[in-house]
Amino acid sequence: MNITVEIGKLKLKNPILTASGTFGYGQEFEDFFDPSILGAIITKGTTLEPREGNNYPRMAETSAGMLNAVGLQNKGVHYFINEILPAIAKYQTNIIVNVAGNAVEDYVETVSLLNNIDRVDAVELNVSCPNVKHGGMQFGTNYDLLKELLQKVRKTYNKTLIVKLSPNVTKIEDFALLCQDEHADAITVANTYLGMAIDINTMKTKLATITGGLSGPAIKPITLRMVYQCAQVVNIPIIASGGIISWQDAIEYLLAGASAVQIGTANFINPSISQDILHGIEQYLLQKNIKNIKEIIGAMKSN
Amino acid sequence: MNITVEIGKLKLKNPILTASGTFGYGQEFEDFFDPSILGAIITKGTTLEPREGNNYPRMAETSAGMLNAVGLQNKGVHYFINEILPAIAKYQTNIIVNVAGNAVEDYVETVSLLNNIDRVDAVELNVSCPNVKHGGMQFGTNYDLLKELLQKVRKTYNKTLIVKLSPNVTKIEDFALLCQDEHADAITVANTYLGMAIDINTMKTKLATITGGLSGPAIKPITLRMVYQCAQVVNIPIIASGGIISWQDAIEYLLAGASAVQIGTANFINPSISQDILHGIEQYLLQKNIKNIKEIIGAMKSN
Amino acid sequence: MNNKKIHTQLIILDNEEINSSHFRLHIELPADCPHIQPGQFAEFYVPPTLQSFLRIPLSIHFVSDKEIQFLIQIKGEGTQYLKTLQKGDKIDTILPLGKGFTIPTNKKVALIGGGCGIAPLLFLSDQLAANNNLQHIFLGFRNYEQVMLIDDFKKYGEVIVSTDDGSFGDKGVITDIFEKKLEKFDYVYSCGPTIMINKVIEICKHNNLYCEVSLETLMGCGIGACLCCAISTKNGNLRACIDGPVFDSNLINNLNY
Amino acid sequence: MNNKKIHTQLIILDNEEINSSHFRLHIELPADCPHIQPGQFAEFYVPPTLQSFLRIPLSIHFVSDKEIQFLIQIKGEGTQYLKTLQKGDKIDTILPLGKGFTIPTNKKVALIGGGCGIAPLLFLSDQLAANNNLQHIFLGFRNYEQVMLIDDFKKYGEVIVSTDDGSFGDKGVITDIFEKKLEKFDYVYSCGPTIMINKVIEICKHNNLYCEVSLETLMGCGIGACLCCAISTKNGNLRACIDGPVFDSNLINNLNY
Ligand SMILES: Cc1cc2nc3c(=O)[nH]c(=O)nc-3n(C[C@H](O)[C@H](O)[C@H](O)COP(=O)(O)OP(=O)(O)OC[C@H]3O[C@@H](n4cnc5c(N)ncnc54)[C@H](O)[C@@H]3O)c2cc1C
Ligand SMILES: Cc1cc2nc3c(=O)[nH]c(=O)nc-3n(C[C@H](O)[C@H](O)[C@H](O)COP(=O)(O)OP(=O)(O)OC[C@H]3O[C@@H](n4cnc5c(N)ncnc54)[C@H](O)[C@@H]3O)c2cc1C
Ligand SMILES: Cc1cc2nc3c(=O)[nH]c(=O)nc-3n(C[C@H](O)[C@H](O)[C@H](O)COP(=O)(O)O)c2cc1C
Ligand SMILES: Cc1cc2nc3c(=O)[nH]c(=O)nc-3n(C[C@H](O)[C@H](O)[C@H](O)COP(=O)(O)O)c2cc1C
Ligand code: FES
Ligand code: FES
Repeated sequence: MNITVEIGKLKLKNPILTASGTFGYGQEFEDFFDPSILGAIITKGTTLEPREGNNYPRMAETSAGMLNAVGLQNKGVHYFINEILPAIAKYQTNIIVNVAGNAVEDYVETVSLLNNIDRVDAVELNVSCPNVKHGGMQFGTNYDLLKELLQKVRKTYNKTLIVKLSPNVTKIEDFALLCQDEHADAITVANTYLGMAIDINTMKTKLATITGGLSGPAIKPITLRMVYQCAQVVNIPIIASGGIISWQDAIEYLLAGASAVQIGTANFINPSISQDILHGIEQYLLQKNIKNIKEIIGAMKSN
Repeated sequence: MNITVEIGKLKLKNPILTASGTFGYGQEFEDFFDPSILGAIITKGTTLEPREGNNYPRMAETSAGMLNAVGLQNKGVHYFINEILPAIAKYQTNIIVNVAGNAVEDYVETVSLLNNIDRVDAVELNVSCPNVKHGGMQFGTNYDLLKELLQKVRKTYNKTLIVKLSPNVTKIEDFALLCQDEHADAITVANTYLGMAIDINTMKTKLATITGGLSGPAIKPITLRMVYQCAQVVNIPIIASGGIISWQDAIEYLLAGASAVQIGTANFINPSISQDILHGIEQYLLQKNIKNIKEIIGAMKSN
Repeated sequence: MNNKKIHTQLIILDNEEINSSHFRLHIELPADCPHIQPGQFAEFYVPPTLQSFLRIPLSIHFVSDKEIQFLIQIKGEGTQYLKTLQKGDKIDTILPLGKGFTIPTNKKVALIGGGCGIAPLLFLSDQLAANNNLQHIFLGFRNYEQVMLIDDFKKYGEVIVSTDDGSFGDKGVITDIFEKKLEKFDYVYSCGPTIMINKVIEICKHNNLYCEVSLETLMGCGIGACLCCAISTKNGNLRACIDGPVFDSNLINNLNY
Repeated sequence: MNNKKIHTQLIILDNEEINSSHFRLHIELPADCPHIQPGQFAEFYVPPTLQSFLRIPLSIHFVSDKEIQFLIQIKGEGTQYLKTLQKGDKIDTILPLGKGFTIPTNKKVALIGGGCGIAPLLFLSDQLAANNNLQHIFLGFRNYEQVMLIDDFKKYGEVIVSTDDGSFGDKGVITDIFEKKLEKFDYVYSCGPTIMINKVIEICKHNNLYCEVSLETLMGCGIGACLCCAISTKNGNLRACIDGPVFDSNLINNLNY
């Protein structure tokens, strides 16, 4: 059985990735399973300068989902390169750095630093973080801004470039096409949905930032639809991210046209879920007698 | 305790409405509670001509939600006026007709017919149905189309006009402001989210129409955020619709700025839920010693 | 006649295992229970999971003066939950829903059931017997392991059983057996998989027999409010939950789900 | 020393009712259990509901050679579910998580607990006793009905109890009592409501006492991956679940949640 997939210049031994911000740097999960079995690890959102993130409270539980407003807390790209990367370089899998920024220049400087680092196999451009005042989602919801960003980043970064789109838009296909036109190697569909929750006893918002990003099974039907829509218009690979908690969910995304999937919030409920999902997919292919996983990518039929 | 609210020229005895397409015409619920206790009943989407709706299958269950692709099956506005309305006129509450159409002219003709019918207290313009090929969501996601529609409808229809917005947009505030500028009396935020689901055994879509509308608790955090955003920019009343299954959910929406709420999918799980939610709200106000429900509308504080 | 629907908590009297994938719930008949027709159904509330959160529609399998019974096949999380219910537990129920079968008097009738589709036929059979009808009961199952409730049906008429693999009764699909043993039935009733229903409808049309079929669809509400349960008929799309689930087969366009 | 985390199904040995809103779960100590420090916690999986679907963090209340105990206050659906667990049931658990309290030897120490915040203090007290420390244990409750586990603590040191309304022990908040009875403690440990923690930190700072506090925050993952559990400290935002939940109080900026 062949379950390898290609994302740009990357060969993934399997289509299971862990989503940015939900898997730390892999180390937190070492007691539960070996991150080396993954197709790739995607790091927490990384910015040029260190960031403290938002005030507490940063999360709230919702029906089949959670809101988060972490706000890109991280120690900056230099710390990542010098302190974190050496510790995780041992994983025998691809390391993808999720990059965020306030301004186009931040992104460009960050990716240019990463461009020279061997062990960083790809960059996932986060233009869709709903939890920071400046930067983040503004790029992912504004066609012209995104275009400018992509052009400058693409000039600077030669390795595999993945763009993580925002689902908070009217027509995600337009953004997908833009990424393809501007030579991104792949797109991730999608980040979290802007949402909120209120504590009716205190009458206060549950998040310090008022709004935050909704993730988890609740959003799966919407993101699945977006993956399907994007798959109808672009040729570059699509990486799905949204509400996957079982191998069945992962298969749905592959059938809708995703070449790989990211496991996000589910890591919090079962830290070895990625391993379970990987095995579930293998079983499914075996049972359906499918020799190559590529046969099911985009294989969905109409009713 | 005063729990009346005003929506345009309408006085509602309380802010509990039933959402279009989820409450039939009220008759289906008579065995469970008296629809007269409601602030208003909103009818199934009504079109100029009768419609057969979409093919089966029309629904799929998802995590804390459901997808539907009913596709505006209804017997047309004439049948509504002549056959259905006389049977439900007995309810001592407001009757709001949800109106949908293919083209601007359909909407205009439909509302002009309803304008003369005494017992129809208001129209909710459905510009956001994701389940029909032509009409529906195209208006709710296209600013210029919506503007034209609103101008023509407003000229024809003199009574209370509510516009039900689509949540499938980048910036719902823009659409809310447009409605206010074009003299709509209120907005409903929001209709369902375009979503999909796949049966991994048959590899087919679960809905005959491929995509459908996602409703239920899953979407509440997103629609709540949209209600809050709209409340920051418009002065006309906002009616919330999205995932309300408890009085607590309803209170969240009121705190975020909604003047009234619609109970939708929850009717399927508990047919007398509207009554329970009404009582729950009364208890909450009593316990908090709030004399007038208007005191909590938009009263949310930051954290 | 009281034909209101009630929404109430009912008490489980017994949970009877039938075979590895089927069980029968015995539920206390509520004091204020409206009249129930064979072919009507109930909607049960089960605790929501990440897989599902709507109610579960189940045909009324049998009604006595003390209890209502349901014959249930384990499919997903909802029916799995029902399987865990025990004597004394309560279940939130709405019933009776939909339109049932016509019950004639002194006629010759055939019942054709497949798999768990035999569920509504037992109460139908009971009521047909009470009205003095002569019954030929055709029951089809996949194999011996799946055969169930033959003795329950034998009380009411002649029972013909088939299995797809011949491990019990006649070999073959039950519609073939039915076609072979065709008589001039006044009424034919059927419930089961779509493919079986389509075949029964075809046979009856061809032989000019009046036939009523009970149809299962996905249901959003079960009470006529959501229009999710559309059945394509000669009179346009009708609602399985309130215009059915029992329909005159002449009305039905070919079922393609 | 094995300080790995394990993710496993544990067996309930007993579910002990403490009062109307609290209970104590006794869980079998797994064979491969890593070393557990007082102040560490576990994450329990409970079936998702429409209200919640993440794990539930609970402090380790006591560890013996046979079992691990948890003292639990019923709050929402998750803790309600835990309340229904019975001997023989299994619970999906990740443990031990986080950094615990420092255990000195031959010192004079004070423990200040409020309400269910006494949970981690019992195991702490046990380990402090094992290391020959002299303990003053201050426990505050809302009223007589809420007072619990006094006898469990009496084994380890002098116990001072207060209730807000004076219905048991001294009258007043426990931090006031602590302040009055202040001595030159080498170590002060505290766990309880935010308002209490802030007060303990203030008193210790003012009196130059070394203090460790256990902090509860909302947690997404409990293992350091999500950054939802931010604690504002002199060293920037730290994670309660992995850099804590026990912190040197000098590090902590005023808690404002
Ligand atoms: C009017 C009516 C009467 C019924 N009577 C009976 C009965 O007497 N005994 C019985 O065992 N079952 C009956 N069913 C089917 C029963 O409702 C489903 O099997 C049940 O809802 C499955 O729920 P679940 O959560 O266990 O499985 P799910 O996880 O919800 O579904 C498992 C599988 O069953 C299919 N399914 C789900 N709901 C339905 C449905 N409403 N109709 C058909 N297929 C469905 C799904 O497509 C899926 O493939 C009836 C259905 C209807 C509409
Ligand atoms: C490290 C740590 C140790 C803890 N130890 C204990 C313990 O030993 N005994 C005990 O009874 N409780 C303890 N808690 C609190 C416990 O986790 C919550 O009470 C529990 O998660 C509530 O779950 P629920 O589903 O019952 O209620 P929910 O419906 O989830 O919440 C009910 C209320 O509790 C609050 N709450 C929910 N989760 C937390 C949380 N993680 N921290 C603080 N408040 C919360 C909510 O804001 C809400 O107001 C601890 C929390 C942490 C972070
Ligand atoms: C706590 C948390 C932190 C996240 N941080 C980031 C981030 O730093 N960068 C990013 O691109 N996405 C981030 N995300 C989004 C996830 O990577 C993922 O795209 C999203 O949660 C949807 O997938 P899920 O439903 O499987 O979680 C975060 C999500 C969560 C829940
Ligand atoms: C089965 C079904 C049919 C619906 N039909 C209509 C409709 O005809 N017109 C309309 O404006 N909205 C329709 N809706 C949307 C609801 O009125 C409501 O806005 C939406 O479901 C979100 O609310 P909820 O989550 O409370 O259900 C329908 C929803 C469902 C589930
Ligand atoms: S199931 Fe809702 S109308 Fe039939
Ligand atoms: S709870 Fe996730 S990092 Fe602490």
